[in-house]
Amino acid sequence: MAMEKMSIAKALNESLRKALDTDPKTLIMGEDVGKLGGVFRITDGLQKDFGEDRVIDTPLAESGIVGTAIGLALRGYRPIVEIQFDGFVFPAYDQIVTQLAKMHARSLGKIKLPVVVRIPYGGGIGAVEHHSESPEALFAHVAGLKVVSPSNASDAYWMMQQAVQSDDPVIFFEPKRRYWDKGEVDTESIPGGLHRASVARTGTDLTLVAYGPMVKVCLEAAAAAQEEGKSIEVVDLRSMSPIDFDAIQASVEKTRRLVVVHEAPVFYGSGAEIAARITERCFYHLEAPVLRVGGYHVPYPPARLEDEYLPGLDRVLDAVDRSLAY
Amino acid sequence: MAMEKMSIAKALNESLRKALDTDPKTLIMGEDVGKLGGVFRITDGLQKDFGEDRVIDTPLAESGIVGTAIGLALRGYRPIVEIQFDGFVFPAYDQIVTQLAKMHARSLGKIKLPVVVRIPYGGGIGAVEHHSESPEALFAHVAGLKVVSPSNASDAYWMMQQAVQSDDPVIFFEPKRRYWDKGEVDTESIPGGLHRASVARTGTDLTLVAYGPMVKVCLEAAAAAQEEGKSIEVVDLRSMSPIDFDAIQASVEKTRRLVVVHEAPVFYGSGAEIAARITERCFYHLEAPVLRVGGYHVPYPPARLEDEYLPGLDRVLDAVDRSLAY
Amino acid sequence: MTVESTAAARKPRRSSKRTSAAKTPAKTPQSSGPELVQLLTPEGERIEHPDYSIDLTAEELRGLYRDMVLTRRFDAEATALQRQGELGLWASLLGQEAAQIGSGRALRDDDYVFPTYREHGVAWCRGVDPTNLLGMFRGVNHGGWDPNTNNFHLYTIVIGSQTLHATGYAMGVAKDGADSAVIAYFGDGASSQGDVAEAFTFSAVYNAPVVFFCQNNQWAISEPTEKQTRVPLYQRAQGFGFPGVRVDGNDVLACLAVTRSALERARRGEGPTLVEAFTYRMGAHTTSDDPTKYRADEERASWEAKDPILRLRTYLENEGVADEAYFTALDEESETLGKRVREAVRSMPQPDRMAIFEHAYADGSALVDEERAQFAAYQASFAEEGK
Amino acid sequence: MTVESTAAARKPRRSSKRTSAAKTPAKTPQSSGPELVQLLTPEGERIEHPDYSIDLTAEELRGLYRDMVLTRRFDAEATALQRQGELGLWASLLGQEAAQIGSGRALRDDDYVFPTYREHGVAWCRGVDPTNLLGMFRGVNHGGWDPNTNNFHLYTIVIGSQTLHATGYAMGVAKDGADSAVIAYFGDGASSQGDVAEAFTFSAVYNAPVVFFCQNNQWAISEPTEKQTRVPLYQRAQGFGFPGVRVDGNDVLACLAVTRSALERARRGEGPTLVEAFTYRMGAHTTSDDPTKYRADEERASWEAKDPILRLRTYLENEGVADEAYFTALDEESETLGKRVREAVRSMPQPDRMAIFEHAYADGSALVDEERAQFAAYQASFAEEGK
Ligand SMILES: Cc1ncc(C[n+]2csc(CCOP(=O)(O)OP(=O)(O)O)c2C)c(N)n1
Ligand SMILES: Cc1ncc(C[n+]2csc(CCOP(=O)(O)OP(=O)(O)O)c2C)c(N)n1
Ligand SMILES: [Mg+2]
Ligand SMILES: [Mg+2]
Repeated sequence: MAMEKMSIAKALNESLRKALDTDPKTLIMGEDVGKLGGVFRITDGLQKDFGEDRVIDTPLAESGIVGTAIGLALRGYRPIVEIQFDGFVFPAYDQIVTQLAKMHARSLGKIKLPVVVRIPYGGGIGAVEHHSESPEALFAHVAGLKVVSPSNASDAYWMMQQAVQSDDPVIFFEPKRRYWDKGEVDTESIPGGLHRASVARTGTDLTLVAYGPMVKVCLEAAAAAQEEGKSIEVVDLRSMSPIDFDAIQASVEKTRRLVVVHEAPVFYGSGAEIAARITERCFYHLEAPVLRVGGYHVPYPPARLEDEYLPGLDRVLDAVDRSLAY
Repeated sequence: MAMEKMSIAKALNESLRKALDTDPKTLIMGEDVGKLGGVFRITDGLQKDFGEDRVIDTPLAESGIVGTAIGLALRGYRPIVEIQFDGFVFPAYDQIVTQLAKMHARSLGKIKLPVVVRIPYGGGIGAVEHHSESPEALFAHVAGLKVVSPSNASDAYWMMQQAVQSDDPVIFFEPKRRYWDKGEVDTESIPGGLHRASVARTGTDLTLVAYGPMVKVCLEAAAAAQEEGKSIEVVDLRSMSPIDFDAIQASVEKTRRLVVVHEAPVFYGSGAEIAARITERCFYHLEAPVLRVGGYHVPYPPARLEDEYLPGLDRVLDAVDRSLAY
Repeated sequence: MTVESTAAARKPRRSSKRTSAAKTPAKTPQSSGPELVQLLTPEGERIEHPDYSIDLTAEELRGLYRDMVLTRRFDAEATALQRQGELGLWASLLGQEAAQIGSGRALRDDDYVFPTYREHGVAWCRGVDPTNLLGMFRGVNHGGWDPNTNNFHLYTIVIGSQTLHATGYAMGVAKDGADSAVIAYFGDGASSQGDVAEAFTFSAVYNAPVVFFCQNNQWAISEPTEKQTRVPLYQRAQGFGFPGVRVDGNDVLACLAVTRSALERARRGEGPTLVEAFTYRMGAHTTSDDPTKYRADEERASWEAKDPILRLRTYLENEGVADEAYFTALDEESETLGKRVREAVRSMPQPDRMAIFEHAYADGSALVDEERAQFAAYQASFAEEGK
Repeated sequence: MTVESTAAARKPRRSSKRTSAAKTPAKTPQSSGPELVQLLTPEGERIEHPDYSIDLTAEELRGLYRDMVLTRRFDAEATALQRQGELGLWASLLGQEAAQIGSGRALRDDDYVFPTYREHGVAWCRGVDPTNLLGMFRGVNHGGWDPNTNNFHLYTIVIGSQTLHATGYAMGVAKDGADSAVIAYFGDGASSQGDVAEAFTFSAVYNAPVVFFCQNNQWAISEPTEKQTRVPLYQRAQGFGFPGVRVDGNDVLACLAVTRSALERARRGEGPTLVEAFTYRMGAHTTSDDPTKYRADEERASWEAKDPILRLRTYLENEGVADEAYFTALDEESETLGKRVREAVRSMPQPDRMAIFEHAYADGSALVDEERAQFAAYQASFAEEGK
């Protein structure tokens, strides 16, 4: 066993390093991923060790990055693409949605595109516009893509390994404000499937479902609720597409109450899909409607207002109380 | 009163003509909208009558079309943009999501962008790939946009008038396979607000919610159910963002059962948002979980399979039966 | 220092009424002239060009002729099949045979092709069975061939996207140290897409072995080339740092020579080239289109005199490279092809409904599995009901 | 005919090992040389250029100097404020003062500007109160000024997008029959974005009165210009059918002259021009960036000798256009500006939390209204609890 305490950023870096080391066909591409190591230093040192041919600084054009990654994948490479910030993935949206997502199906399975698109996402870092968004639903709705997000260092390490090994394109959302949070990583044994949810805390009175940056908030909310005698189960979704509904259902059949928490706007967000499907699956089990805590239907606000905008402990607990009041 | 029977295509054409006639600042822009009148002939004859300066054939570049429309709106124009098919809106997605949607908010209300983006959408016309998609959820999730779709000629006429008059950007989804369906249009009196749902058929046992091309299917399903003694209410949503939840709630409080129908994939689709919110609002009224009928989580299939893929009468009735069985 | 474009002489007149100036951008120069590489005139006369020479055997010449004739025959059959309701749509290449066969025959087996939706002639050169091309137009699939069998990618409908795939593929070729080349086809309309410009940028920066082959057939559905550019398209490459060349797209010899040269340049590690094949879309954009709405008959008529097949036939006849017997045999071969295609299309099976759920994911998906099972159960319910 | 780019002489050597060729695209030529328009040398010497002349009064010259000095002072203050935690981020224009003041002072009041996020000097020329620029960097808003007050659009962060807005705006100007012009700023990195190419295409096709002003400051964060192009950027315009010109971006006189000429061309209805201002980003990309990770100190040092302010000062002194008293007074004015900015930033109020729900829609939204009400009720619940 190789247990090591590291930050999410370091875990990603180590995982990418391992991918480059293991398979000569893996590549890293993106803006500033080379000498700089990316604006978050996730690719730090990789160009130095693997060369400019494997860790590629690209022109400033996201459609070009994803489009050429597709071409490289067609040639047998396994590109890992970095999009610098959530808000800058949209120039590549066409290539992702119309090409990357569909090529396996349209070729009747002849073509596989093992491309990973890494996107640091979410708020909480006091950034300017376009640097704090959570666009995961815009990818999860699209068939052909898989969409995941780790919440801790171990998942960051292993889910990246699994994403790189996946023969399907994976949109890999990295919780940027948690990059420096540390956790234990066992670099030798895989904790679970890429699309399995995991129970981050067990409880009996209510289930909180969250992913990425919101798992921490939910764990804190659960701890706070514990002090008031409420036993909250926290499910870390890990995968927004597909969704591990079985795991959520199992939890809700026990707790009979569900609150879904994400940073993305609630309207048409992942909470809607979870609420709809779990309500269908657990109609006779639910004591309360599935409640959702998330962003509002407004553009992400300026930094000095983000603490008001982002779901925090209090808003989660407020929803917990509302659910328990049914 | 000026009652006239016309197709949806004709109603849109008349409505655009009226917009060009009334306000010299309105413009039509897009690929092939000039002499050809668009591939669906929605802008037929307009360039002839209003000139190349008002009805503008653009270069083949959707980002450029929307991006320059934004610039024209900043200069005081009111551009009505045509995207040739649903599957070709994605090159413009960045301009729509990061620029068009946000500019009013980021300018603290100083800038208004009255741009209408017309998109013929949906399947059922036997087309090749990328010509049959229903991407409305990908726009409805984005704050700053309004997203609507008419289901009949009268709404086509009036909703287009209202969209053009709106000071917010409107994504206007046109149900392409219904273009040639005819209906009465009263060109003198406005039937209702742009974002109001309307009850297309009254009933007492179950509510069907649909929009655009699926309204017709739902009306047919309701008629068929009637023969089996089931009284179905059909709500034509008309606006996918915002959603007239009050109207749906009112219907569901009466019928206690809800099925949402759309062509778009169910996963993360508009049905999820409706199910989640209506379940929250009507938790004690619902006798059955909100059921959803829609596309599967696969790329839109080739034409010879689309009848299997698209929700039709039978699949709607199947869901109706499942709901009533609770 | 100002770099005046070569179009500077044609810049719009100064005008205080600026609206009118804005309405009338300079016209794209038409056809011929010194900037157009031509080796075979419309009259079938063989001419020399200082930069491009070609020396073909009689057999090779006949081969090119045969390719063009069979491609045209296949194309006509597909158009007919659409009219008969056997295909939902067809995008005819009529008039563009020389551009496609010339460039297609310049390729080596290990080269890789990224077509649009109209490259039936290139597909032919690659050895893709023409009946395979019809699946997507019949609506039974989105592309019926394995791209890696003939190094011929699936048709791409989203305009311009494939130029980036080609560039990425070429970057991979270079990484592998191989000396293959890649060719990306696109149209005059496509030249306006941001993706194409990005492909130019990436290919130049990485010096990728790719040839951008633009078939300027003068029209993007109803829009003439003037709506896309005010200078000749081949000039676009220059500002990205690689050469552009305009070739007579109805001259199969010139298309072959120019493409071959560009491919060799790519193989030598000198990076991308843009080839603009100046040609004409003789038919409608697709069978859904009605060109009488937007273009004059005379224009089409003027291009008939430049027909790519006729001029090569004249040359073959004049040079005695092919005789009457050859042409008769070819006619028969054409009819056989037409018949084979007709029969193949008519016997294409209706795909199984469960195929909807296949191939969305390579590694499978729990969600799709669930939907598949529900769909199967739903279908089974009809069987039970005896429907 | 092949159009070889002017970079042809620098094409990579033939190589059988293609990977290495792909790794080393030709280098972008650096600075100066005959292609660079210069009117004032780094040594402060006034020189003539055949195509661009300029004749400024002493007051105008002092004005340009003052603009640059105050802009630099403001920029330094903002950098300091960021270090003090008053701003979340700052994107310094240090080194680019001449490019911005020269082009900014070429504009008429009725012209319209579309900046990126670094055009503090242009904002200054437009009369936008510099403190207004700081709101977004402090995180109190996304842009604190009314674009129509000074015809200066909000800063745009999504690289390249604003070039299309500028083009559309210019199309509108032309439609109105006005003789205003529009200027779009963007960087060397931005030149790779598809949107910029599409802006070139649209502006050329519609002959829109727009000037594309590219500040090539040699870096896009950590990437040198070679990662974006292998030929000088000003050449990009040519293939779209309009002129491109490279100007010494550290020479305020040349920037003024070249931009003025491009704007006049636009006003005359002759369409777009690309101006590449060859300059250098003296500081970090933003205050979050650490350039020591990717560039050598010597490079920056070599550009210090080309400082835009120093060379104009030398010229003013040599020509006797400004005396010691003038410079001293200007120093004082600078300090006053710094102080005013400091105070203004520190006293910017924390925005009200309910502002989150303002302005998402011009016509309002039932959904936002509902969310606003819920949020207000939620906040009120704390008040009740006495929190
Ligand atoms: C992104 C995108 N926008 C619009 C279309 C619709 N469309 C299909 S073909 C076409 C014209 C293409 O013209 P050109 O590139 O000249 O190719 P040609 O058809 O002449 O071969 C258009 C607008 C599309 N397929 N993709
Ligand atoms: C679409 C997009 N992608 C990436 C970024 C992140 N980013 C911000 S500035 C920058 C570099 C810009 O370089 P350049 O255009 O040369 O302008 P400069 O910063 O040098 O003024 C990058 C990559 C962005 N803002 N937008
Ligand atoms: Mg064309
Ligand atoms: Mg730069």
